Amino acid sequence: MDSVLSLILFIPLIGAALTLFTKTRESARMIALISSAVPLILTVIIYLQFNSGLAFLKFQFVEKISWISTLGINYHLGVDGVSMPLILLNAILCPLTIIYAWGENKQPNQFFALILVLQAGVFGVFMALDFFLFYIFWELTLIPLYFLISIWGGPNKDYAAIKFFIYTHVASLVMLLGIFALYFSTGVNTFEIPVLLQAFAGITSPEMRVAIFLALFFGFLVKMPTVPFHTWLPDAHVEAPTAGSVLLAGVLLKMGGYGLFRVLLPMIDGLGPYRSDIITLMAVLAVVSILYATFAALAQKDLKKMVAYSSVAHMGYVMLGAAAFNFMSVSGAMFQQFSHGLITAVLFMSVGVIQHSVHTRIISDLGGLADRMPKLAFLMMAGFMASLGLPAMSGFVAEFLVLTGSYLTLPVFALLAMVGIVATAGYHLWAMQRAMFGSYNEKLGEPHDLAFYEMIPMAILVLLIIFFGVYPAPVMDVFEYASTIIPGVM
Amino acid sequence: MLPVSYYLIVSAIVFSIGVYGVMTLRSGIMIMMCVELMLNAANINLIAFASHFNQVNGHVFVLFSIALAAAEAAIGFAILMNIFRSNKNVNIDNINILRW
Amino acid sequence: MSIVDFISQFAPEVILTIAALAIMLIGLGLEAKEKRALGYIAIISLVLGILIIVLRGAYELQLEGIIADSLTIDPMSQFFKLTFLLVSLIVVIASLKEYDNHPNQDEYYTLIMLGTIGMMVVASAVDIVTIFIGFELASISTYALAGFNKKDRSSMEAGIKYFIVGALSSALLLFGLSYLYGLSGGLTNISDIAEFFSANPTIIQSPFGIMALVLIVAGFGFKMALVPFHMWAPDTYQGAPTVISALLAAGSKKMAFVAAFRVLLIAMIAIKVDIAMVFTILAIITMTIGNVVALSQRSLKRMLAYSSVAQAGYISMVFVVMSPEALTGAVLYVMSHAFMKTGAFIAVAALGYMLLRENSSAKDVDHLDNFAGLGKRSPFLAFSIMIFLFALSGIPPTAGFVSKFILFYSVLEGGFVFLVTVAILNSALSLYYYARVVKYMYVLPPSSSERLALPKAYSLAILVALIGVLAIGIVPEPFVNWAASAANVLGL
Amino acid sequence: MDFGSLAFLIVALPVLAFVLTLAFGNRLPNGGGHIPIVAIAMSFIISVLIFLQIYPNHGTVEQSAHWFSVLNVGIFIDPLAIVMLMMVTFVSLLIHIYALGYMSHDPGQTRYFAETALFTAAMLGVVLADNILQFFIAWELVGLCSYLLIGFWFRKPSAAAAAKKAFLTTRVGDVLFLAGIVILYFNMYTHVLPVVGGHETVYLLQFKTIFENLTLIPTDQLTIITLLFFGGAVGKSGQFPLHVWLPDAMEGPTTVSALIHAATMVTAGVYLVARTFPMFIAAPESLIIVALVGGFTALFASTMGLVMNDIKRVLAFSTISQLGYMMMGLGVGAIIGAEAVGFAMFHLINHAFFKACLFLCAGSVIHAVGTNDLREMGGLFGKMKITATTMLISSLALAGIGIPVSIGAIKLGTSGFVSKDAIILEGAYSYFAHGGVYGSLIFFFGVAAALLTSIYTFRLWFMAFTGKPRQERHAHEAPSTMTGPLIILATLALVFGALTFSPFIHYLETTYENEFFEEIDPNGYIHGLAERAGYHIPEHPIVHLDLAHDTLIMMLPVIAGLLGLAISWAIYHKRMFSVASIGNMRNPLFRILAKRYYQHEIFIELISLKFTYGVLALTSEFSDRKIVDGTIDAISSFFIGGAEVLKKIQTGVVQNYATATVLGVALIALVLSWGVI
Repeated sequence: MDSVLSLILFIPLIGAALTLFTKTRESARMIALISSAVPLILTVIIYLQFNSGLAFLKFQFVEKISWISTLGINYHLGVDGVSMPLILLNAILCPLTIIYAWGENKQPNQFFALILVLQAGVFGVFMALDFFLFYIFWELTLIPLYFLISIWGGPNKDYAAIKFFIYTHVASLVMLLGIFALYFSTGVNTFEIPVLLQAFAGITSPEMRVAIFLALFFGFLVKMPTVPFHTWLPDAHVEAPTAGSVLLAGVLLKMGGYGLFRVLLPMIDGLGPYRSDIITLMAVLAVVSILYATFAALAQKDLKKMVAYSSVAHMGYVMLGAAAFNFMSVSGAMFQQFSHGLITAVLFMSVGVIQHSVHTRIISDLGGLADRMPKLAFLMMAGFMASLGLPAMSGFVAEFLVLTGSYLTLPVFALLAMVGIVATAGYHLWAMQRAMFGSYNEKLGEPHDLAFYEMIPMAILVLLIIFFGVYPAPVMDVFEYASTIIPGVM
Repeated sequence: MLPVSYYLIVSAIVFSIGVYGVMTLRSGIMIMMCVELMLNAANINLIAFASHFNQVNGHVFVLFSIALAAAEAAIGFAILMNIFRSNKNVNIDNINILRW
Repeated sequence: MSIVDFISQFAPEVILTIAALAIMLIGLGLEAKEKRALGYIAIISLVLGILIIVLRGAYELQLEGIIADSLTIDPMSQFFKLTFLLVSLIVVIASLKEYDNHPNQDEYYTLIMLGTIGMMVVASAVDIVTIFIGFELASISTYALAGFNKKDRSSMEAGIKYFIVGALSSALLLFGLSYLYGLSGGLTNISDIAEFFSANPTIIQSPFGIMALVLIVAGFGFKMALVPFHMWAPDTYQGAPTVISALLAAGSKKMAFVAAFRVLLIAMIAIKVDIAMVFTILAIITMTIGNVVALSQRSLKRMLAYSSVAQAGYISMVFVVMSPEALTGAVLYVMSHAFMKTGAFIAVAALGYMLLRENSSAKDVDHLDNFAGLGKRSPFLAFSIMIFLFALSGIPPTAGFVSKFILFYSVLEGGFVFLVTVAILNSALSLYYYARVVKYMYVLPPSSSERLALPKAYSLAILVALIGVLAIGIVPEPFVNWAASAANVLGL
Repeated sequence: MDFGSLAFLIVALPVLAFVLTLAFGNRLPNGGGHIPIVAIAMSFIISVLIFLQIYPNHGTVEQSAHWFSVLNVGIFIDPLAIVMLMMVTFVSLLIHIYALGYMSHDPGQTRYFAETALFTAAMLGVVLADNILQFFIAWELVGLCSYLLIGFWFRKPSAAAAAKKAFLTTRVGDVLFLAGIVILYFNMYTHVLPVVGGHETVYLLQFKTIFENLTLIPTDQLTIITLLFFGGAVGKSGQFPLHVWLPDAMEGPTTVSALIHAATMVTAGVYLVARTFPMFIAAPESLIIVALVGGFTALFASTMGLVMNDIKRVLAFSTISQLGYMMMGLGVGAIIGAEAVGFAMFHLINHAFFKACLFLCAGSVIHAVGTNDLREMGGLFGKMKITATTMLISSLALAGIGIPVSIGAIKLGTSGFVSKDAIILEGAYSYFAHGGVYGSLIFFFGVAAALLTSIYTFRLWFMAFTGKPRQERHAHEAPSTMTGPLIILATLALVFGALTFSPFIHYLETTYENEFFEEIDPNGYIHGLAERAGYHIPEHPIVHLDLAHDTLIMMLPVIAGLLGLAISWAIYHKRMFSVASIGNMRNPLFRILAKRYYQHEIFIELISLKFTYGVLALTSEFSDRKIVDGTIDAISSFFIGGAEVLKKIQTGVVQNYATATVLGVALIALVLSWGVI
C-alpha cells in the first residue's frame, strides 16, 4: 500500500494513453471504464482504511521523493480529511461519466482519454502536498477540458473554450505568484504545503501576508468560481459536452474550494490585523455569489446555463462556510463541495439527455417531457430537489451546516444567504414546470427516454445523494476532523 | 603625434555618416558601404586607442574586424546579386513582401 | 597549455571544424544525390560533440597560456555549447529531408557547422575580441543560410533584411566595443575590464562610457531580438527556410544571451550605472509587443517569431534582477526555449515539406489554415506541436513551465513584483495564440481527409526536441543543477 | 412487550411501502394500492398499542442516536405526539382505502399510492421527531410530497402551476423556519452549551435539551426564533398571508386534497407551534401574534369561502379558516397556558375527521357529476343518500352546531362544535377576560368567523344536494370502498368530540407535567416560563362560564352557527331572494372577494414576476452579460485590437528597421544618462 496514491494517480494516465491508441469505440470505452474503475476500487479501499479519527493529525499514505532538490521541490503525495472525500468524489464521478458517455460517437478514443487525463489531474491536485506538484496538476486539468469543450462543444465553443482556458490560466498564474511570494517570505526553502503554511504566520510584514493571501485567493476564486469572476463558467458549461460539464462542475470547481480549505484557511489566523477585513471580504463575495447567481439563474432561458449559475450559487455556500471559520461551517462547506459534486452531475446529465433527445435546451421550447420521458423526469426531479436543498438529500445537510455555522460568526451574512433559498427553489421549480410538466410539445419530435447507460450513472448518483443526505456520517466525520485541525477554527 | 581625441572625432563623424546612410539610402550597395564606414569608424577608434596605450591587442582586433568585414561584404554582395537577378535593381526599400 | 590539451578541452569545436572542412571538401567531388551523406557526417560530428560534453558534465577548468585570456571552460560555456549542439543536431536531422536533393547541400551543412562553431566560441569566450569573432562567424553563416533558398523571394528578402540590420548591429557593437577598449585603457579580457571599471567607476559613467554601453546593448539586443532591435526577426524567421528559422531562434539568439550574460553581467555589475532601469523597460516592452503582436499573426512562423521576441523579454529580466537564481532560471530557459522553439519550427517545416510535396506550387505553407485538422491528418506532428506550444506558454509538465517557474520566481525573489506581474500576465496572454493553433489542429475539420506521411527524418528531429522538452519538464533536477552551477560561474 | 421500541416502524413501514409500491406496484392490482394500506394500518396499530402502553402513567417514548456532526436522530412520543400519530395514521388509512376506489381508473395510480405513502411517512416523521432539525427535514419532505401530489396530473398546466405555487409559498415559510432553527442553534450554542456541555454528548437541537434550558436564552432572541418558527407554520398551515397556495392545491386528486387538508400537511404548522409551545410561552409576544394572525385568518378566509363556486375551493377556504381557529387557540396560551395546546389539538383532530369526510364526500360528488362547479350541481340528495347524509353531518361539525350544555363529561354537539366552542369560549374568552392584549378583537374574530363558516358550509350543502338537478348526467352512489370511510369519518365527526373532550384535554395537559418538567421547575414549568417573560398565567386560567349567568356569551357561537344555517337555508334552499343582485362583479365587495383580495395579482404578478423576475433577475442577468462579462470581453478585444494596430509598425522596409535600431540606441542612451545625471 506504499504507493497506492501514485497508483490511483497514474492508472488513469496510463489508461488515457492506451485509450488514445484504440481503434474502435468499444475498446476505447472499455479500457477507459476499467482504468477509471480501478482507481475507484483503490480509493474505496483506502477510504475504508483511512483513519480519520485517531491519526487525523498527520497525512496518510504519504509518498515523498525528492524531485528538484535545489529548490526544495518534492514529489510528495498524501491525503488527510480535507482531501480524502474529494478524491472519493472524483473517483466516483469519472467512471460514471464514462458510462454516461458510453454512446459517444465522435472520436471516442480521444474523448475518453481526455476524461481520464482530467481525472488524473484532479486526483493530483487533491493529493499533492507540494506546491510545485499542486500547481502542475492544477494546470494539467485545464488542457483536457479545453479540448473537451473545443472539440465536442456546442456552436460557440471557440469562444467558450478559449475564455475558460485563458481566464483560469490567468488566475493560476496569479496563484503561482502567491506561491512564490509565500516561498520567499517564509524562507524555508521548500515547497511543501504544510511547512509553508506553518511558516506563514512567521512572515514579519502583515501587508506581505495579506498580499500572499490575496494572490492565492484570487487563484481559487476564479476556479470556484465566485462572482464577479464567474463569467467563464456559464459559457463553458453551455458549450461543453455533457461529460465535460459534469466533470467541470462536479470536480473541477471543487479544486477551488479545496484550495480554500487546504491552503487559505490555515493562513487566516496568520493575517494579524487584516484578519477581519479578509473574512468580511470572503463573506461579501460569498453572499454576493449566492444571491447574484441565484437571480441570474432565474433569468436564464437555457436550462444548462441555469444549472451553471446554480453551481456558482452553490459554490457561494462553500465560500460562506469557509469565511465563517468555525468547525460547523467549515465542515459544512467541505461537505457542500462533496454533495454539490454529486448533485450537479445529475443535473448536467439530465440536461444532456434532454439536449440529446429533443435537441434543444431552451426552457420555453420544452414542455411535458415527463409525459414521454418518465425515467428522466424522475431522476431529474430528484436532482432538482437535491439542488434546491431538500432535506434528506445531501445538499441540505451541507447547506444547513453552513448556514448554522455561519450564523455563529457571521449572522448577517448567513441571514442574507437564506434569502436566496426561496429564489433557488423558484428557478428550479419554474424550470421543472416548464420543461417537464404540462402537455407535451409535439414540435419536439419523438424523444427517447433514458438509455440504459444514461440511467445507471444517474440512478447511482441519486442514490448516493439520498444516502449521504440521510446518513452523511461516513464523509461528514472525516470532514469534521479535518476542519477541527485547521488552526484557529473553533 | 595627434591627441587621441582627434581620431575619436573623426571616427564619430564617419560613424554618423554611416548611420545616416543606412537609415536613408535606398540602394543595397550604398547601405553596405555605409555599414563599412561604421565598421571602419570603429577600427579607427581601436587603432587610435591601441597606439595611444601602446597595446598590440587593439591592432589584432582591427585585423580581425577587417577580415570579418570582408567576409560580411562577400555574403552581402552574394545576397544582393540574387536580388539583382530577380528585381533588376538593388533597391531594397521595395522589398517588403514580408511585413505585418 | 599544450596543443593536445587544447584539442582535448575544445574537442567538440575541433571535431566540428574538421567536419565542416571535410564536408566542404568532400562535397566538391560529389553529385547532388550523393551529398546526402554529408548530412550524416554533420550528424556524427554533432553527436560526438554532444556526447563529449554530456559525459564531461558541468566542470570548470583553469586554462593556461595565451588562450586563457580569451577562452574558458566552465559550466556556463558547456551548458550553452550543449544547447547549440543539440539545436544544430535537430536542425541537421530535419535538413536531411528538407534539402534531400539540393545541389548545394555541402555548403549548407558547412554553413550550419560553422555557425555552430561560432556560437560555441561565443559560449567559451571571455574576451571582447573573441566574442566579436564568434559573433561574426555565427552571423555571417546564418546570413547566408537565411537567404539560402535563392529562388524563393521571401528567403531572399529574409536574408537581406537580416543581413542589413545584422551588419548595422555588428557595426554598432564593434563601435561600442572600441569605446570600451579605449576607456579601459586597452583591455580586452572581460574580467579585467570589470576589475578596471569597478576601480574607476567615473570613467564608465562618462558620456563615452554610456555610449559604449548603449551600443553594446544594441548589438546584443539585435541578436536577442529585444524591442526595438527585433524588427528584422519576424520578417527573417518568416522568410528564411523554416529549419534555419529554428537555428536562428534557438541558436544564434541564444548565443547573444550567453555573450550578454558574460559581458553585461560581469562587466556591468561592477559599473554603478542604472542599467537595470533600461532592461526593465526593454524587458516589459519586448514581452508585451511580442505577445500582443503575435495575437494577430496568421503565419505560424511569424507568430513563433513574435513569441520568440516575447521569450527574449522574459529572459532579459535577468539583467534587471542580476541574481544567481535569476541567472539559473535564465540559463535553463535558454535551453528549454531552444528545444521548444526548434521543435516548433521543425514541426512547421515538416508540415510545409509535406504540403509542398502534395502540391509543389503551394503558397504560405505555414499559414494557420493549413493546420486545420492536423490532428487527424498527422497525429504525431499535431501532438508534438501542441506540446511545444503549451511548453512555450508555460503549461506543466514541460520544460517551458519549469524554466518559467524558476525564472519568474527568481524575479519575484529579487523583489520585482511589478516586473513579474507583467511577465505573468503576458504569459497568460500568450496562451491565446498558442491555443488558437491547437484549436486549428484539433478542432477544425481538415481540408482533406488524406493522411500526411511524416518523413522519418522530421519525426526523429521532432522526437529529439520533444524528449528534451519533456525531460526538462519531468526530470528537471540535473538540468537545474547544471544551470545553477553555470550561473555561479559569473559570481553574481 | 415494549411497543415503544417499535416506534420507528411507524415511519419505516410507509417508507417501505413507498419503495415497494414504486418498484412493484405496476405489476399488482390497483397499482399496488394495498401495500401502503397494509403498511399504514400497521403503523396505526403500533400507534394505538404505544398509546395504550403510555396512557396509564402519562409516559413517553424516547429514542435517540448520533447522526452526524453535532446532530442526532431520535423519536420522541409524548401525549401531544401520540394523539397526532393516531389521527394521522387513522385518517390516512381511511383515505387510502377510499382512494382504492376513487383512483381505480387512473393510469398513474401506482405513482399515486407510492407518493401518498411517502407523504404519510413524512408526516409521521414530523410527528415523531425528537429534535427540531429532524422535524424540519420531515416537514420539508411533506412539502415535497405535496408538490408531487398536487401536480399529480402534471399534464394539466394548471396542476403543474399549482404544485409549484404550493411548494414555493410554503418554501417561503420554510426559509423562515430554517432561519429560526439557525438562530436557535446560535443561542443554544452560545448560552446553553457552556452550561450543559462537557459531561456528556448534548444534542443542542433536541426538544428536551431546548425545553430544559429555555431560561438560559434571552427572551428577545426567543421572540425572534418563535416568530420565525411561526413563519414556517404560516406557510405550511396556510395562514395569512401565505395561504395563497392552498385553494390552488385543489388541482390534485380529491383524495390528495383530503390528505393535505385534513390529516397531514396543513396541520403540521399547528403541530409545530404546539410542539414548541414552551418556546412560545417563554416569548409570549409571539403567541399573541399567533393568536391575532390565526383569528384574522379564520375570518378572512371565511369571507372568501362565501363566494367560491368550486366545491373544493370552498372547502379549501374553510380549511384555512379552521386552521386559523387552531392557531388562535394556541395563541391565547399567552394567558391561559398549556391548556391552549389541548384546545388547538382537539380541534385539529376533530377537524381532521370532519374535513376528511367533507373532502371525500366532495370527491364522491365530483366522481358522480363530473364537475367541481357548485352551480352545476343540485338535487343530488335523492341519488346519493349516504354521501349527502355524511356530508350533512360533517357540515354540521364544520359549522359547529350543538347545544352548549354537558351531561357529565359528555358535551352535546358535533365534534366541531365541541372543539370550536372550547377555543372561542374557554380559550379566546378567557384570554379576553384575563385582559389579554387585543382580547376583544380575537374574540370577535372567533365569533364572526363562526357565522360566516356556517353560511358558506350550508350554502355548499344546499347548492349541491337540494333543489333541482341542474345537470343531465346520471349520478350514482359511490362503491363501498368509498362510502365505508365516509361513514366511519362522519360517525367520528359526530360523536368523537362529545365523548372525549375532557379526557383529551387532560391527557394533553400532561405533556408538560411529567417528572422531566417538574425537575426543571417544580412550581410549574409553563407557568415559570411565562412569568419570566412577564406574563402571568392565572391560577385557574379557564374562566368557567355558567349558562345561567353568561347566557349571551355562551350562546354566541351557537347563535352564529344557527344564524348562518338559517341564512343559507333562506337564500340557497328557499331562494327567498336572489343572490345575483349582489353577487356579481359590479359589486366591489363581491369583486374583491371573488378575486380573493387580489392576492394572485399581488403575489404572482407584482412580487414574483414584476419584482423578483423583472427587477432582480433581469438586472442580474443584464449586469452579468454586459458589465461583468462585458469587462472581460472588453479586455480581450483591447488586446486583439491592439495587436492589429501594433503589427503595423512592422512596415517591411528595412531602412525603417535600421532607423528603429538607431532610435532605440538613442533612447537607451537618454534613459541611461538620465539615470547618471
